[in-house]
This record gives sequence, C-alpha cells and structure tokens, in this order.
Amino acid sequence: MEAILFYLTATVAIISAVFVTQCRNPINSALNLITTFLCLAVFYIMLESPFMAAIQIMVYAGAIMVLIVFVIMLLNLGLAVKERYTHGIAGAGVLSALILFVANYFIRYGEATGTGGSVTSEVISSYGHTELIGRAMFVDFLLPFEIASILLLVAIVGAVILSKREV
Amino acid sequence: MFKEFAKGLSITLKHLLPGNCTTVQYPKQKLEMAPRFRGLHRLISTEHREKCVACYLCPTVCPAKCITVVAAENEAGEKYPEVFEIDMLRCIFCGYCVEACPMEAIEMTSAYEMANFSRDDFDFGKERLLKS
Amino acid sequence: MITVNHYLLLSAILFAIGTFGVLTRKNAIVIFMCIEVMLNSVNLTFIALSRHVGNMDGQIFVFFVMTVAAAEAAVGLALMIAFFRNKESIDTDDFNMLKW
Amino acid sequence: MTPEVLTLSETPWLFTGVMLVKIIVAFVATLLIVAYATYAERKIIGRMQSRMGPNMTGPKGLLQPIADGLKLFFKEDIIPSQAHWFAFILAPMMILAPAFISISVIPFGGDLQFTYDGTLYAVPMQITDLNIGVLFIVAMAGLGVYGIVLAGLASNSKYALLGGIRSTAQMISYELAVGLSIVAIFMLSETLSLRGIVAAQQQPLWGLESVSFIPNWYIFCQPLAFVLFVIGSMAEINRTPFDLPEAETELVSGFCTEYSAMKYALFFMAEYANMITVSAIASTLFLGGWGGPFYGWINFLIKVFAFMFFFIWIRATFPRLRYDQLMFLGWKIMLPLALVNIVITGIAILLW
Amino acid sequence: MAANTETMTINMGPQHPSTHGVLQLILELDGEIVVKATPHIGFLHRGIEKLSEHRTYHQIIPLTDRLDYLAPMSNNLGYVLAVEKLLGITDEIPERVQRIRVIMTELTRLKSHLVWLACHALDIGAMTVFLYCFRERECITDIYEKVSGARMTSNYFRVGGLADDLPDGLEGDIRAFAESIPEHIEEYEGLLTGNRIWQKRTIGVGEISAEAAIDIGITGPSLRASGVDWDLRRDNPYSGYEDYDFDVPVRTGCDTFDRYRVRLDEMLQSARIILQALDKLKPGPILADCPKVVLPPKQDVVNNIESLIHHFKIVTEGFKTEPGEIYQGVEAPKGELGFYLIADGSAYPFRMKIRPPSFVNLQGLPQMVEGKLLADVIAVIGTLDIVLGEIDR
Repeated sequence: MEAILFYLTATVAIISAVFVTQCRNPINSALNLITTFLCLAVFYIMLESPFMAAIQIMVYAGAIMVLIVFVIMLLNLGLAVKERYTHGIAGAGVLSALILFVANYFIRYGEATGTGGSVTSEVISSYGHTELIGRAMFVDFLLPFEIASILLLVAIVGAVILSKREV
Repeated sequence: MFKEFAKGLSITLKHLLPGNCTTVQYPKQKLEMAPRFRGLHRLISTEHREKCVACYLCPTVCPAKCITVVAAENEAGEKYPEVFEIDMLRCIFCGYCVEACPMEAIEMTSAYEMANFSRDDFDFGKERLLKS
Repeated sequence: MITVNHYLLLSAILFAIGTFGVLTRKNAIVIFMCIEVMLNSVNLTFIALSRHVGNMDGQIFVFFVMTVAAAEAAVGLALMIAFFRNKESIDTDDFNMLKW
Repeated sequence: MTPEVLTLSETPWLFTGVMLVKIIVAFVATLLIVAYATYAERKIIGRMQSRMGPNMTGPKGLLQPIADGLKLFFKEDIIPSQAHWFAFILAPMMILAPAFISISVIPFGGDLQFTYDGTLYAVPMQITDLNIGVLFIVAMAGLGVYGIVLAGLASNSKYALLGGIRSTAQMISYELAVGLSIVAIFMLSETLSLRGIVAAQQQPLWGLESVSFIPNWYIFCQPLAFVLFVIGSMAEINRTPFDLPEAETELVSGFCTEYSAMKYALFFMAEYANMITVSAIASTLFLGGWGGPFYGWINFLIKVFAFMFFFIWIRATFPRLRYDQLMFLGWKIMLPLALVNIVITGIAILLW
Repeated sequence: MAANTETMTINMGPQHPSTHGVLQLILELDGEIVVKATPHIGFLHRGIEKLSEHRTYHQIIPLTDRLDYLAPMSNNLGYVLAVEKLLGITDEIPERVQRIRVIMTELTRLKSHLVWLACHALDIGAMTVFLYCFRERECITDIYEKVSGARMTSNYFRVGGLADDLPDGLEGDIRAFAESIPEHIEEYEGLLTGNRIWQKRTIGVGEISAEAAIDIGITGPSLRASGVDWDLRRDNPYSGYEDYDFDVPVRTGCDTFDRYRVRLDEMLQSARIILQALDKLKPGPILADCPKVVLPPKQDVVNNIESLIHHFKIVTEGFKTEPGEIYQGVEAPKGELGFYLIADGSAYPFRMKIRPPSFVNLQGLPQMVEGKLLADVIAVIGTLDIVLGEIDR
C-alpha cells in the first residue's frame, strides 16, 4: 500500500519536475512545479510530518508560487520565450548525470548515520508533530528563528525598494 | 459607522417581509393599459366598409413614413383605400395618424404584443388592421 | 517497504533535474523555479533523514530553507521586475551589463 | 461499554465502507446546498429588492437550479482561440477542488454509535479528523487562488487579466488576516484539530457554573477575531462588498469573462462551495460547531445557513469597495488588529 | 534607475455593462491607474438634426422624444418652446398648458434622476437601490401612459399647447406620488448616504473645480455640485417657472458624493414644484388660440368647413414661420438643453442645432478620471448622468 503510493507519487513528482525544466511556457512550468510541491507534501505526510506537509503547501504552493505566477502574469511572459537553451546543454547533462551518479553511489553503498534521537513514530503519535516542532523551534532553535525572521524583514524591505517605480 | 450599516441592512430586511413584492407576473397576469395607450393600429369599419376615405392625411403626417395608402373608387362612387398598409417595423407609435384623421377612421388599440418570426409578418394590411 | 534510501534517491533525482534546468534554461523565472525544485529536494532529504535518525533538528532546518526560499522569492522576483522594466526581457543573456 | 473506534488495520472493510458513506453523504449534501444556495440567494435578494426571484420552474421555482445546471451543461463550450487552453481548462477545476476538499475536515456532528458484529463502534461525523485541521484549511484556501489566477491569465483577455491580478492580491492579503485571526482561537483551544476546537467550546462560558446555559463559544471571548474572520473570509471568497475580481460593472465579469457553459458553472459552484466552507469553518471555530439545543448536525446546519443568509443579505445591501481601499483595509486595519488580538490573547492566557 | 513602464490600453465599451449605452472609452492604464481616457462617441448617431430639416415643425416633436430617452418631456418642452418663440406665440400659451407642462417636466426630472440613481448605485455595486428606484419610476411611467399613451416616448407637448388634457382623476395620482417622494428618498439615503463604503467610493472622486466646469460648459447638477449657483428655471424662467417657490440646491464639494446629494435634493424640490403647480392648476383651454398653428378640435373638423381646411393645411403643409434664428434653453434633468433653430420662412427648419447637456458634460470626463483608478471611471460615468441618445443625436 505504502509502496504503491510512494512509487506513484514519486513518478508524478519526477515527471512534473522534468516538465518544469522543459516547458516552453513559464506558466506550464509553474503549474508543474506546483504539482511537484504537492507530491512532496504527500511524502511529508508519509514520513509522519503532517505539519511540514501543511507548511509546504501553505508556503510553497500558497505563497511563493502565487508570487511567481503573479510575476509571470504581470510581465506577460506567455510568449516572451525566445530561445529555450544555452549552448551548455551537453555540459549540463553531464554535470547532472554526475550528480545523480555520485549520489546514487553514496546511497547504495553508504549508510545514513547521525546522532540518534528519541523521536519515534510512537512519540509523534502520542505527543503530536506540531508540538514537537514547536518545542524544537522555540526552545532549541530560538536564536536562528529570530534571525530568520529578521532575514525575512530585510527581504521584504529589499523587495519593496527594488520594485518601486522611482528610486 | 456601524449604525449606518445596520440601517441599510434593516431596510433590505424590511423588504424581505411578504407583501413587499411589486412584480407583475407578466405572461400570466397582464396590466390594464390606459385608455390613451398607443398600441397597434386599428381601422374602424362601418357595416359594409371601412370608415377610411383615403384622404392621404395619415401617410403625409407620418414622421416615419410607414403608411402606404392607395385610393380607389367603389361602385357607389365613394373613395376607399384599395391598399392600406402599415409597416410596423418602421412605425414609431407617435399617434399622429390618429390625430390627423378627419374621419376618425383609425385608432390605436392597447395591443402591444407584436413579436413575430419574419419581417413580412410586420406588414399590416387592411384586413389585419380592420380585425385588430 | 519504503526505506530512507528510496527518499534519498528520489531527492537526488529531483536535485539533478533541477540542476539541469538551472544550467540549460535562459528564462530567469524558469531558472528560479528550477532552484526551487533543488531546494525542495534538499528539504525532502532533511525530513527523510530526520525521521530516520529520530531527531527533529532536520525538520527545523527545513523551516529555515523555506524562510530562505521565501526571502529569495521576494528579492529575486523584485529584481526581475526591475530588470524587466529596463530591458523588456528577463532572458539571462540580456543580464550582461554590470550595472543598471 | 465504551465504543470502539474504527481503524483501517483492524476492520478494513467496515472502515472503508463507513468512510465511503461519510464522503458520499458529505459530498452530496454539499452539492445540494450549493445548488439550492444559488436558488436561495436569488430568491432572498429578489425579495429584498421587492421582486419575486425564480418562480416558474417547478413549484415556487424549486427546480430552477436543476434547469440552470442542465442549460449550462448543454451549452457550447467555448475556448478562445488565443487562450492558453491547458490552463484555461484547468482553472475551473483548480478553484473547485480545494473548496470541496476543505469540507473533509469539518466536523458536522458528534459521534454516531452503532453495533456491528456484536461490537459497539463510534463513528465521528466528520470525514477525517486531522490533527492539523485548521492548517489544512488555510493551506487549501491558499490553493484556491490558483483557479482565479489561471483563469485570468489563460483567458488572454485584458479584463480577465485585471480580474486575476486583483484577486491574487486580494486573496493573498486577506489570507494573512484570516489566518492570524484563527491563531487566537487555537491559542485558546491548544489544539489544531477542528474536533478538538469544537469539544473545547462545549464547556460553560469561562468555566462559570452560574451561567452554565451559555456555552463557551469562542465568539464570546474572541469577538474581534470573529469580526475579522467574517470580513476577511468574505473578501477571500470574493463576495460583495469585496467582489472586485468579478465586479461586473467594472471588469465585465472579471476573471470569468471568457468562460461559458459548464466551466462557467464550475466557477459559480466554487463560489458557493467556498461560501459553505467558510460558513462551516466560522460556525466550527466560533459558534461551537455542532453544539446547541438540537441534535448535532441540525445545529450545525442552522449555523451554516445563518451565515450564508448573512452573506446574501450583505450582498443585497452594500456597494462595492475600490481596489486600493480593499488593500488599505486588509493591510492597514485588519492585519494590525489581528496581531493586536493575538498579543492581547497571549497576555490574557499568561495572566489567567 | 530609469523606470520606463508599459501602459495597458483597454477598450471599455461600446459593449460594456456600465457605459450607459454605447459609449466607448479608450483607457490607458498604468496598473489600475488611468493615465488617459478618450471617449469615442457616435455609435448611436441617428442624424436627428439632419432629419429635422426634412420634417415639418410638427413632425419633429416625436424625434425629440428620442434624444434623451430618459427624459422625453423635457426635450419636448425645449423644442416646443423654441418653435413657439420663433412663431412669437409664447405669450398666448394658456395658463393651464403651462402648469401641466411644468408638472410633466418636473415628473420627467424625477424620472430621469431615479434612473440615474439606480444606475449609479448599481455601477458602484449597491444593486438593491436599482430595483427600488425603478419601482418608483414605474409610477411615473404609469402617469405618462395615462397622459400621453406611451410609457417612454411621450410625444405629449404640441406647438401651442398639449396633445390632450389630463385625464380625469390623474391629478390625485400625481399628488399622491409627489407626496410619497420624500419618504422614498429617505429609503435610498438609508441605503447609501451614511454608508461608509458609499462615501469612500464617492467622496473625492471625479473632482472638477467650478472654473474648469464653466470652461468646459458643464451644466445642470454637475455644475451646481461644483458650487456654481445657476439654474435656468430660476435665472431665465420659462413656462411660468417664476410662479413657483423652490430652492436650487448648491454644494461645493465638486465630487461625486456632492453631485449625488444635489440630485437627491433636486428630486425633493421637483416634488415641491409639482405640488405647487397642482394647487394652482385651474380648468381652461389646452391649446393656444392660433388657428394657423394648432389643429382645430376634432368635432369642428367634421362640422365646420373652415376648420376642415385648416386641418388639412396644417397636416399636409405644416405651418410656416417668419425667417429668423432663435435659441431656447431649458433646464433639462441633465443640464441646459438648448434648441437653436434657423427658419427660412418655409414649413421646415432650415437648420436645427441641439445643445445636449450630456454631450458637453461628457467632455469633463477625461479631466475627472485621469490619475484615478479604474473603478472611479465607472463612478464618474455614473455621476455625469450621460445618455448616449442625446450625445450622438
């Protein structure tokens, strides 16, 4: 059951990711990217992280992609594509294949290790994923969290300045 | 601010109550037209002929030029309209023909439902005008 | 049985696709979207490994990645709009002056 | 004897069957309410405007929604030649799907108990109880915007484009205020599950036994959040006075200018489905869900219908806001108010 | 950073729900802000001015109904007053005729303003007001029908008098209607005036200063809302308006909201004038004693050979006037409606020039909307109260 769901979703995710890179029209790329994001949200649920899935949809699909689509709409890029590729298509293909190969090698012959924690499926189901995230974020990672919020503020100010009519 | 919003809402709510409906259920229920209503024309007839004597006042006065009259004489030597035709597509229902007629031979009825399927059906000849 | 290796392989594939897109496309917005694919594949790795080792730290990192992605989206798209205003294009070939 | 909870692992067939029944019941009920919401809207607005509304098709015009549906179904489906056909077809589906999906996490009644094979089972009257229910709804509301954006973009018409741009800006800005007003609710309830939120509202008001007949509905302790939520959700589902994306006197018909036949009908269904969703969420979060004097789901339906009547009533009464005023209201009034509300709620929770 | 921004040209009309007919506006938008607005007119041109040169003076009256089709009686009045002035029979018009003309034109003003309020409110999104206004307008069309026989194109006034006397019992109807006006206006105001959304949509929208309004030639309520106290009924009275006691509402806000208030006040004043005229209405003849101009009574035509000859002569040839030029302006609901007639001594006008208020008022539109938002264009079109039948003629 789980395996079927995994392979199905993975296939959709990979195909739509390929379409993101290959579509002539940026709008189609954006639509495919949304599909990829939704597939990833499904994976997060399968990994017992429902909160991350909700955030994935809210932030990526609900905010970032809307912004991108909005910009495509504003700039009316539907027909603005002149040429699709640079000359480096061969090099890019080789590079990507290399990445894939190396990663594949490590995954196959290596083993995922790390500092083992106490968060098991039982802990998640009894304690709640949202609560765990909240605890980790506001106790262990409070300073990085505040820094991230300042980063967002700076980004907003920068975006406003950049997109203003007259500077 | 909220008082005004509430006032507006109360006005619409008041109209929601039964008895505030002003609709006339048209095809089922028809309004009585006023006596002066300027609808479809009618030629008035006496016992054996139409009252019209083909004096050509109505085609002359018509601002839309929609009336065609051809005069003829009958056996008794009286003038009568051999052709009396109103093109209802041109007619603007101004009522001048009624006003101009010295014989009171034409009048306007309260018929206003004149929809039809072909343009020819809007040429009202003498027979149709006498019957209407 | 789906193990963590499946997720890692999937995210490697997505990362490679994203890299390919970034390197080959000319349209800045499409490049931007390919970068998002790469970031998301990393997110998937983080969450899969976090579940594998039973530690929440990985998931917190996903939050920061999302923050960075949001900031990047805001600034990047603003840059594109500003650039489009001047050049009527967002092709990377036209990004060839050092100053605007 | 405490009832058993159905699970997929122990009684797979019974679980699947019960789930299917729940989904079908909820879906059909929603569709019926959607159909008759159009009828009710036309009838109520008609009466408020001193006219009759539909009254020819069937007794009192009750078959009108069906006639409309048939008519739209058999109309010619036009796709403009210069339109982006894929997105053009996708848009109405993308706006309708999230609206219906949101229904799945809304509890419309308490537990239903039944005996099967000698065991007493309890079935919650809710398709599924996610422990991130509220977030799920917010996420789905975020997806709803794509339908309108794509419709505006794919139509390749300037009016549709303007409508799309307006609605994107509008939905993004009001989502924030709505989301933040909900935050205050789950600060009080300490759960994100909608079922948990409803359960938390069944106690007497503020734990006072002397007024035990008043339930602890969050509207009493969060009136500001309630007002913000209702206004914000009106804006998010594009109802008057915030119906700028389709403002027919300005943008002809906004994002659905180029749509016809069934696709157009889908937009309308989505509008009403959204209205139902929003009413259901508002009754769940602020008015105690299924709690009340009558039997579970009847209370819930009464509350939902009351909200829908309110939305219709507003539509009959108020003029439309302007784009900049809408943005002003969203960003400069509602967002700060929602933040202030959160701060006050936080302080209040700390103190008591 | 040099910002060169692309504007978007949008074609609003001639098929658009809120251009009040077949007005076409070419709008250049920067985002939602209007950079330039160019009205294109002429889609409803029927050549009424040219047609008039081939109609007798009498036959032109039904054409004037179709100028501003929301206020036909005002157009009739302007035209017959101009012809009467040309003929020099202005002083011979019986008193009853003048009273009835005033009653009917003030009812017309109410009718026109009701349609204006209905459409203006609908444009801004308050759709209920639309139906309420049309409910009241229906009473006026009923009165029209009883008086003249048509609900819109009345064709009721004649050179030298009226087509017919008021039917029995209609005075009571008119009185009852005029007395109910303040109550109805209170209802509209309850829905609109105090409403914050309505105020936000109208206050400060479509501003035009008094100087600019005078320069362009704007007249009527739009001028009075800019603080210019000018009303032809009071300042250049015709048809016995000097006998009535009424106020000319003037406001100084120059914006859409004040134009709305001015028109609502005008409706109250119209009701006042109607009631006064009904009080002063006495029995009397309804045609001037000018046998060369007015048609003789029907019973005389059959019985009296002299009347018959007059009847035939007037109907077939029309009546001739002295050569000359004449201008007559009246305060139509939308502003000053003027008829400029050049007569060459024949039975046809040599030239008839109409000064339609909507046409002149429309020229203020670009000035009022430039720099404002797209939604304000709709509000401004509504507030100018244009009728394309009159603009294109």
